[in-house]
Parts: sequence; structure tokens; C-alpha cells
Amino acid sequence: MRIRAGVLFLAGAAAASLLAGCGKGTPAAQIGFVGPLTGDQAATGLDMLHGAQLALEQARAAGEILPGYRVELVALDDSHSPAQAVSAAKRLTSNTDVIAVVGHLNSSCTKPASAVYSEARMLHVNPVSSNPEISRQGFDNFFRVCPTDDLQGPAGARFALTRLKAKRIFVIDDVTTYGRGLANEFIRSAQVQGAEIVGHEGITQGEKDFIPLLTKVKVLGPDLIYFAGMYPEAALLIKQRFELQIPAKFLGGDGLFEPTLINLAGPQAADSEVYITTLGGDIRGLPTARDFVRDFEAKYGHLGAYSSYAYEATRLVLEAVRRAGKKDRAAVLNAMKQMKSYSGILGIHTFDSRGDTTIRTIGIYTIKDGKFQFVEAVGG
Amino acid sequence: MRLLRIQRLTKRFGGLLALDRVSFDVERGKIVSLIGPNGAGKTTLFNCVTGVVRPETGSIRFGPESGETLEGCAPHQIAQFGIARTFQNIRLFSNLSVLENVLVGTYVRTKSGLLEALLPWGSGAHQEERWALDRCSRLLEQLDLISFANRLASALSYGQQRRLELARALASAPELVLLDEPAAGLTFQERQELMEFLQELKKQGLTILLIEHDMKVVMPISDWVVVLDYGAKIAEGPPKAVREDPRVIEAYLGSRSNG
Amino acid sequence: MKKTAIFLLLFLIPFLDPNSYHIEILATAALYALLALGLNIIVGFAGLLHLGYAAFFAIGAYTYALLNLRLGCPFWLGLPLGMGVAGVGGVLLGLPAVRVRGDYLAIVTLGFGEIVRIVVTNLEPWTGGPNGLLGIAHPVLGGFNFGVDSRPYYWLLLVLVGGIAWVCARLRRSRIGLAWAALREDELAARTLGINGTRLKLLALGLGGGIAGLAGAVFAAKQGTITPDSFDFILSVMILAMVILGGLGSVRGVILGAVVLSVLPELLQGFSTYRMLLFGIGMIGLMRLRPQGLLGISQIRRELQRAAS
Amino acid sequence: MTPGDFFFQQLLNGLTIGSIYALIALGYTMVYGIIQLINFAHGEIFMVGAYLGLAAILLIGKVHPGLNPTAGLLLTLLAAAVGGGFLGLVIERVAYRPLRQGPKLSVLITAIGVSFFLQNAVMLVFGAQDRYVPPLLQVHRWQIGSVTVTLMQVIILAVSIGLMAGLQRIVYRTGLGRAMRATAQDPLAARLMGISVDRVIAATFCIGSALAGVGGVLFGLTYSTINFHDGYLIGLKAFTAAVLGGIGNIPGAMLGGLLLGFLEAFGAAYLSTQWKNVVAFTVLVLVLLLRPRGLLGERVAERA
Repeated sequence: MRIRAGVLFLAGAAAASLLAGCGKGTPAAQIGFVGPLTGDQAATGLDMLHGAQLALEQARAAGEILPGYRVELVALDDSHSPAQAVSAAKRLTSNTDVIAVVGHLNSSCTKPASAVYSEARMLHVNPVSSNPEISRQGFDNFFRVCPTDDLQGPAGARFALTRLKAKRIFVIDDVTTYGRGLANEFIRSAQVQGAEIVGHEGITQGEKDFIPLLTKVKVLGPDLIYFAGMYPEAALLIKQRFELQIPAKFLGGDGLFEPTLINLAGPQAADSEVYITTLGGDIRGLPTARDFVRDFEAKYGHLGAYSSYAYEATRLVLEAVRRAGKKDRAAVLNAMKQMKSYSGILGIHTFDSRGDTTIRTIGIYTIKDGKFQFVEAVGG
Repeated sequence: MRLLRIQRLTKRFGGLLALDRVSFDVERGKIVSLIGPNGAGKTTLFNCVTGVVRPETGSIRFGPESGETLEGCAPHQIAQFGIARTFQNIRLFSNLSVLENVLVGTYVRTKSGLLEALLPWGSGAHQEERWALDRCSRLLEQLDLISFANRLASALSYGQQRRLELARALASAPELVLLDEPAAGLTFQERQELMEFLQELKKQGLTILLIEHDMKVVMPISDWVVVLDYGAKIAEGPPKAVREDPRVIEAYLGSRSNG
Repeated sequence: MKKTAIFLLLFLIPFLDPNSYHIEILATAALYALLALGLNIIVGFAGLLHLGYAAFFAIGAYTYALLNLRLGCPFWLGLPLGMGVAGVGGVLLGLPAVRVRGDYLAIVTLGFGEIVRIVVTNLEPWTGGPNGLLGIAHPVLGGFNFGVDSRPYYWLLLVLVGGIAWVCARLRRSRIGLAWAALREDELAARTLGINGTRLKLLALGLGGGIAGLAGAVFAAKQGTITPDSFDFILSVMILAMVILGGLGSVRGVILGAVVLSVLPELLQGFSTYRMLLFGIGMIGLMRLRPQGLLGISQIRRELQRAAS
Repeated sequence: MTPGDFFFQQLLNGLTIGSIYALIALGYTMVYGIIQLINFAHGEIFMVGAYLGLAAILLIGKVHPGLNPTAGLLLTLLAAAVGGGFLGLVIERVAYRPLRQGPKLSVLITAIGVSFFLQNAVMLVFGAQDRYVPPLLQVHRWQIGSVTVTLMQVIILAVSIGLMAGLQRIVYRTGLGRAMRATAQDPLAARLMGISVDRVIAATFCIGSALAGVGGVLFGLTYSTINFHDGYLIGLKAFTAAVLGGIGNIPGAMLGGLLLGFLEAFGAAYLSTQWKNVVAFTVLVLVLLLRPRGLLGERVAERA
């Protein structure tokens, strides 16, 4: 009896999962979306999912995307786990209804999953995994709509040295593929340009008490603290640095570009010479993105830092599908490769031989009066 | 011939002197009883001999002539020398079957290792296993437990559990067996059977060191009796002599209690 | 033979159901089954509560990855080496750990698990740090490259699970298995019966560690990329959950436990953000239904008992 | 800042996080002391407590904006304690009590299940984003030379010590405490003595969880951001602290928590932040090798 109850539970779960994938009426052509929808990175993953959903919704409203098919989004969860990313990738590639994928937030997940998409000859557009190694694997189905950390790191270093006049820099990262990768790029470039790195330490994601570290930083007396990581830890670093009255300026990577940062750090602390490098320019300043920002905020309220990239990546995939004109992976991939350029909300993308976008703008922001304020854009 | 020699054995627990320079010998093939009031240090002495606790000073020698030095040895080494024991508060492997409990007892007398477990063919592991099973079923038969061989140890009655613990100790084919109150909690009938069985073992040449409260058990079967009180030996000798020793009567039988 | 038949049937699944996602799930389940079998030796057989098992998985994975990337070592050599290094690691980390008991052992092993992960993360020049190691070679067998196709890994893992399960079943019934059971039930009594507790515990840790190393080498070869976040505390806990849910000490049980707990989250993918919530409820529910585990040893025994009396 | 000041400042830094570890470790150790269960969901109760505290602060801000900050703090702590305690009761009832007769380890699995459930439930209710916890009290600092002490540090330490003393009193001076200790010794005998073991265990969970709730609020107020994932790391640290001090021993939890805090602070100060957990765990292992039952754990002589 009891065993049966357990089996029923499993069977129920199986049935429900099958039903969840079912469409209605017209046959479906599906586009995969994978990101962390549960676990420690769920907040960012959900922001991205909203971007993808909005893109599809708008495309549908604008008319038929693929004649005879209903185009759908299949959202899968990788929980910020590389192994789960691979199994999600296989789930997509094994489903013949899926013709392309927008995928993965964390570089550690994108890397192994991209090999699976490549094997299946499926178009893979990555929104925000900025680790440069990913596109060096030689996969011709891989495209990326954000600039990479080997651009962002040096751009940050240049800004730090020329505009912030930093000479002695303390570097902190969050010991992730992304954070350490970006920190290393920054350090390399800053050292070449003549700055002294007075220290480089890693913090653990999810920790809150950085006061011992910052007390040490205070004693070392750098004129700039550089942080490569995500906004929850950044907010605490900024806040605790302010409370400890450390005079050093604060510069961080795109992981900080999230309005919640200001809220978490508190307006006073956030207003204290904090700078952020971002992938791409000022989204609110881009005329091409004005409608997106308005529509997104109307629908979901909170515009995440990476929502626009997921939106852009999804739109790019939909454009490839539209051009292919049939439900066929090879055709979609081919259409993408044929695309000379794509005019999106972030600008006009062309893609280099590795599949990286040629929009290589790195924006610099600061925080003023509780809001991000655009300072300048570097590269192009 | 002497099998076990204990000399000036001292053990302290914090401020409590559990054993105070205790010395006595155990002759091979004899039944020696260790008696004394509760807290006299009898079980502590067992624990010292079997390596469960370490004495502060004193020596324990096992075997003929100077013998093996036991103090400082780990329990499993002492078991390998040929000493087995039972516990006052029965310690069976309660989630193993009766047969498995006894089989554990044969561990020291068998030696198949990892390799033999995986590749038993031609390694003699099979013969060894048969030998162990044989030995165990014989013991279970002798102790009237064979019909429960596949039951869980925890499912046995109290008296049966005592017998099973004895069987497990004997399965290791020891030269010396230490029994900690083997008759406690047994019915009259069971006591009689136990006494007969112990004498049978003695006949087979086994040496037995026994802790027991029940004088009706101790007196008839013991060849030698050692009396402890407050950690010190106050008397030893043949049962009759000990019973009449005024110090024993005073300390143990007389003034404090009768049990 | 029923077991052979089941094994053959499992072997044929990729021909019957060519869906590569399904095979991937099965391959992942098999990988977890391997890990659960190894941990079962430590926790189920020897009764040592271990909370840092992922460390040995990591050691195996990094051993093969480094040997391959630095020395070009082929997979089939890296597999036993990964197993060996992790096994030795199990014994070395066990040396201090077996001196503490019960739940204290749990925290010491947890500590070791974390230490190994942090060290791997911080030794950037060797391990690539948080960036991990990329481009680890897939296995090649007679000119056939396994690539990213799930099927050959599934077959390989199936063979390994079958082999290790056989080993475990034999071990459990052996003299050593009995001695482990005795140690687990009452260590002191076992030791006075001549069982060298320390040595047998180290043996369990070494064997368990080695099996995790084996799984780690396969994992590294299959993923092609490894990063330290694949080997966190949660993984140790999940493997432990598989062992306990399946039934401590039962070889078939822990395989079943591994399959259930690795397939369940996949079945729940359709619920996206509600997935792990339901998974939690599922774990509580399954455990309440079968407190002894799905195929718990004591469960089986108790039933035997009832049949006998 | 002189090296001496630096040392004292880091000591204070360790004291802050250490007091929080201690507060959570108290609940851990208490539950363990009574029923030998490693309550893996304890960290999650702490996290829920932090969110309850946030909800209370927001509610107070809405209903009674001008409330005296001290009263607000007490009210918030009370809300989290009651909520945490209630949650503890429910968890014990749903996930632990039905398995009490089963093997000891099966409860570990339901505890993990509860963890998954609570984490994701909070994520679905409050959102996956980190939440800002508005300060209840004015930020207050005292400057002693170049060493800074904050009001929050003082409050946390005072609350931890107060609760430790209270707990010690409950366990050793009240009828409930006697029943608890009896249950810890031998549940069967306790039952025979007329003690309602079920109720004692429920009460233990309730008190331990209420402490976690209080810890959650203080944590939220100290660091001002909370996330549904916070219970995991802090739970792990508190468990470590409890074992370090001697699990089951109430002053031990306090000592273990503070010691862990110091180890982390000094590890970060004199070595490197990324190695501080290695330092902490290495010390833990060493302590357990020298004192297998933790610093203040009673030395139970081997019973034979």
C-alpha cells in the first residue's frame, strides 16, 4: 500500500511534467531558455526569463513568426549547477520541437552546456556569460550578445587609472568563474598600465560580514577597491566600507549593475564614489531600448541588469527562426550565420568569427541620488 | 600452570581510586571468581585486562612464563592473544541475526581479507567459511539457541541473550574467557544449566574468570575466589577459606549487605 | 538469472528509447548510483556518518583532468588513477577522522569536504581556480570517441554500477562485511572480539573514496569541463540522502535511492520555480512512507522475522 | 591604526559574527542535547525568522510609524520568536515526530526536505531578490582610540549572553528543564516517570526555533540585507560552532560561536578571506582530535 503511494507520487510528478510541456492546437516550434530559476542565483535568472518571455510575446503579437507553427518558450532550470546545465541542455537537444536555445547565466554552466548544443547543431545564443573562454572553444553555433570580460576588465582598469587616478588598488572577487575571470583581466591590465595591486582576495558568495576584510583594507590604505562579483555581496561591501569610513573609491563589474544594489547598500553608502562598468552602454539612455524599458517595467515592474540581454538574445533567435522560415535546426542556425547584422535594442550587432558581438561598448556608471547615472562609454 | 598474572594494577577515575594495587594469578584450566560489593572495581579490572581502559600502573601478563604484556594493548590485539569476554549489560549486535552474532566471534580465528571476499575461488575462503559456520552451529546447539539462528538477536529473551553473548565469546576459541555476571537475571533453571555448562568448559581445558554476585553460583564451581573491596584485594583463596575469612565477612557478607 | 536479465534490459534501453535526454538522465542517475554505492560502504556498512563525500568525487575528477591536461594521460589510465588517488585520500583524511565518533565524525568529514573544495578553488595555478579546467579529453575506445553523446557514458556507468554493486554485495556478506556490521552495531563489543576498528574503518573510507574517485573521473571525462562548484556540500548531502532514502546498507536500495532522487528533480522541471519546493515535500513524504528507506535492510529483516515466526 | 588596535578591532569584528553564530548554535545544541538530532533545517528557521522580522518591521512602519525604536525592536524580536517557535512546532510535528521510532538517520533526510521546502517557499513568497532590512535603531558608535564599537554589536552580544543564561536557567532550574534532561538521559524511563516525552521534545523544538527566529532578526538588522539562501551558510557555521563548543552543552555553544567568529576574523585579518574557512575547519578538526566531545562537552567515560 505504502509503496504504491510513493509510486503514485512519482507517477503524478511525471505526468504533471509531461502535461506542462504540452501545447494546444497548432504544432509547436520551441525555443529553449535555460537559467537558474531556483537556488542562489534565482533572482537574476528570473529577471532574464522575464526578458525572454517579453521578447516572444511581442514577436507573437507582431504577427506570425513561423508559418504553420506556434512558437513557444521552454524554460528550464539549471540551478547554477554545471551538471544540471548539461542535463537541461540534453533535454532541449533531444526534443525535436526545440530549434534553438537562449541560455545560461553563469559562465560555469554555459561552458559545458555549449558543447551539448554544438553537438546537436542547435543555435545557441548566450545573453550574459561574459567569460572569454567560452567562445574560444570553436563552436560555430555559438553567439553571444554581450561584450566579454577581456574587454570589461581592461576598460575598468583604464577608467580607474585615468579618470579615478587610482594608483594603489585592492581587488576583491567572489571566487566564481565569472568573478575571478574578470578580476584577473582587470589586474593584468591595471598592472600593465602601472597601478600597484596592494592585495587580491576572494569572498564567499552568500556571506555578509566583510568587516574583517575591510578593516584590513583600511589599514593598507588603497585609493580604489575593485570588486568583481554580484550585487548582493557588492552592496554589503559598499555599505560596510562606508561605515568603516574607508576613503577609497569603489569600482565594480557588471554584476553590480542592478538597481537593488542601491537599495541594499542604502542611499548614503551608495552615493560615495561608487562606479560600475557595464556590458553595453546606458540602457535607459539608448533610444533603441526606450520601448523595451517601458514595456518591461509595465509588465514586470523590476528591470534586472540582465533582462535586456535575455530579451536581445531571444529576439535574435526569433529573427533567425523567422528568416529560416521552417522548423529546422540547421535552417535556423544557417539563417543566423547568414545574418550580416542585427539591429537590436542594444545597438547594431555583427558577430565575429567566434560568435561574439561587435558591440563592445563598456558603459561606466556611478550612483547619484539613489540612481545609476551614466558617466561615459568606452570602446565601440 | 599460570595463565594470567595481574600485578599491582591501579586505575583511577578522576578522584576515585577504582583499582588499588591489585595482584592475583589465574591458573590455567581453573574457574576463578572475582567477588565484591558493587563498585568494588571488578568490571574495571575486566576492562583493564581486555584493553577497554588503560591502567595507570601495574602489569598484566598473559600466557606461560613471562607471557604477553597486555597493558597498553588495544582490545582487538588482546582478543587475538586468546582472551574473550562478556559484558555485564549484555552488548549484542542487536540488528544482526543470532548466527551472525556468533560468526563475528570467529573473526579472530579466520583471516580472509578483501581479496578473498571478492575472489573466493581457490583461496581457501570457502573452507574457512565452512569451518566458521560449523563451529558456530555447534556452539548454538550446545547453548540451545540453534532454532533461533536466523532471528534478530534483539528478539531473544533475556536468558537467551546471555547465552548468545557467551556463545559469541566462545566462538573465538579463547584460552581465557572473562564473564561479567553471566547469571544475572537468569531463572533458577537457567542458572543450573549455566553452572553445568561452565564446568563442561573447564573440563575441555578452558580457563574462566568470573564476576558473580550469587554465592550459590560462585561457591560450588569456583576453584579460587578473589575478593575486592573499594578497589583493593582484601582476600583470596579457595571458596571455603574465603567464605570464612573475617575481613570478607566484615566487608562484604556481613556489615553492608547480604547480596 | 533475474539480475542478469535486468542488467541486459537496462543495457538495451538506448536502443529502445533513443531520446538522448532520457539517456542523459539515466547516465546521471547511474553516476549518482555509483556515488551512493561508495558512500553506502562508509555509512551503510561501516556506520560512519560522512558529510564530505563530494571531496573524493572532486579528487577523482581533478586527478583525471590534471593527468589528462598536463601529461596527456588517456581516460582508461586516468580512471584507475583517479580511483587510486581518491582512495588514498579517503584513507589519509580518515586517519584523524576515525579517532572521533558518531556525530563528531560527521562534522570532521564535513570540515574536510569543505577544506578540499576551498583548496581546489584557491590553488589557481594547478586547478584553474574557480575557472576550473577546460578541454578535458573524452574517453576513446578502439578509435571511437565518446564525445558528448550520453549513450556510451551510460553504458560505461552501467557496467561500473553493475561491477561495484556486485563487489558491494560480496563485501557485505564477507567476513569483512560482518565485521563492519559488528562495528556499526557496537564498536566496543566488536573490538573485544578481535576486530581492529581503526583498520576496518580506514578500509571502508578507502574503498568508498576510491569509488567516488572512479565516478569523478567519469564525470570529468563526460563534462569535459570541471569547476569547484560541482563538488559542494549540497552534493555530499544529496548522496547521503540517496543512501538513507534507499535504505542504509542495502545495495539494491541505495541504487534505487539514487535513481529516485536524481530523476525526481528532472520530472519536476515542468514546475520551474516550484520545482525544489515540491522536491522538498517529496523527500519528506517518501521518508514518512518508508522510514527505513525504500529497501531498508532492517525492513527486510523485520519481514524475514515475521515470516520465520 | 597600530597593530595592537588592529588586533582589538578584529577581535570585536569576530565578536559580532561570533555572537550571531552563538545565538543560532544555542538552538542547534539544545535540540541535539535532548534528542541527538542534527536539525539541518535549523538554519532555515533562522532565515524565516529574519523574514518574519522584516515583515514585522514593515508592518510596524505602516501601522504605527512613530513607535519608539526600542519598543519596535522588542516587538519585532517577539514576532520572530513566536513565529519561529510556531514553525519549529509544525516542523517537529510534520517531519520529525512521525520518524522518531525509525532509524536515526532518516530524520536527517526529512530535515533536508524541510530545508528545500522553506527556502523555496520563502523565495516564492518574498521573491528571490535580496531584501533590504530598514534599521530600527539609530546607528550608534563609540570610538575608543582607533577602535570602533557599534550599538548593534553590543545588542547582539547582550542578547546572546542573556538568552544563553535564560536557556541555562530553563534547563537546570525549571520543571520543564528537568523533564528535558530526563528525556535526554533516557526517553523510555522518562515516559515511565510520567513525563510526556512528546511534549518535552515539542517544547525543545519550540524554544530552539524561537532562538533561531531572534537570531534571524538580529542578523537582518546587523547586515541589513537578507536572502532566502542565508540559512544555509549560517546554519552550517552554527552547527560547526555547536560542535566546536561541545554539542549539547549550552555555554559550549556560546563559546564555540564566539571562537568561530574570532577564527574567521583573524583568518581574514592575518591570512586571507578565501582561506578563513579552511582555518576555521582546521581548528575544528584539531580541537576534536584533542577533545573528541568539543571544548566544553562532558567527558563521558567509556561505558563497558
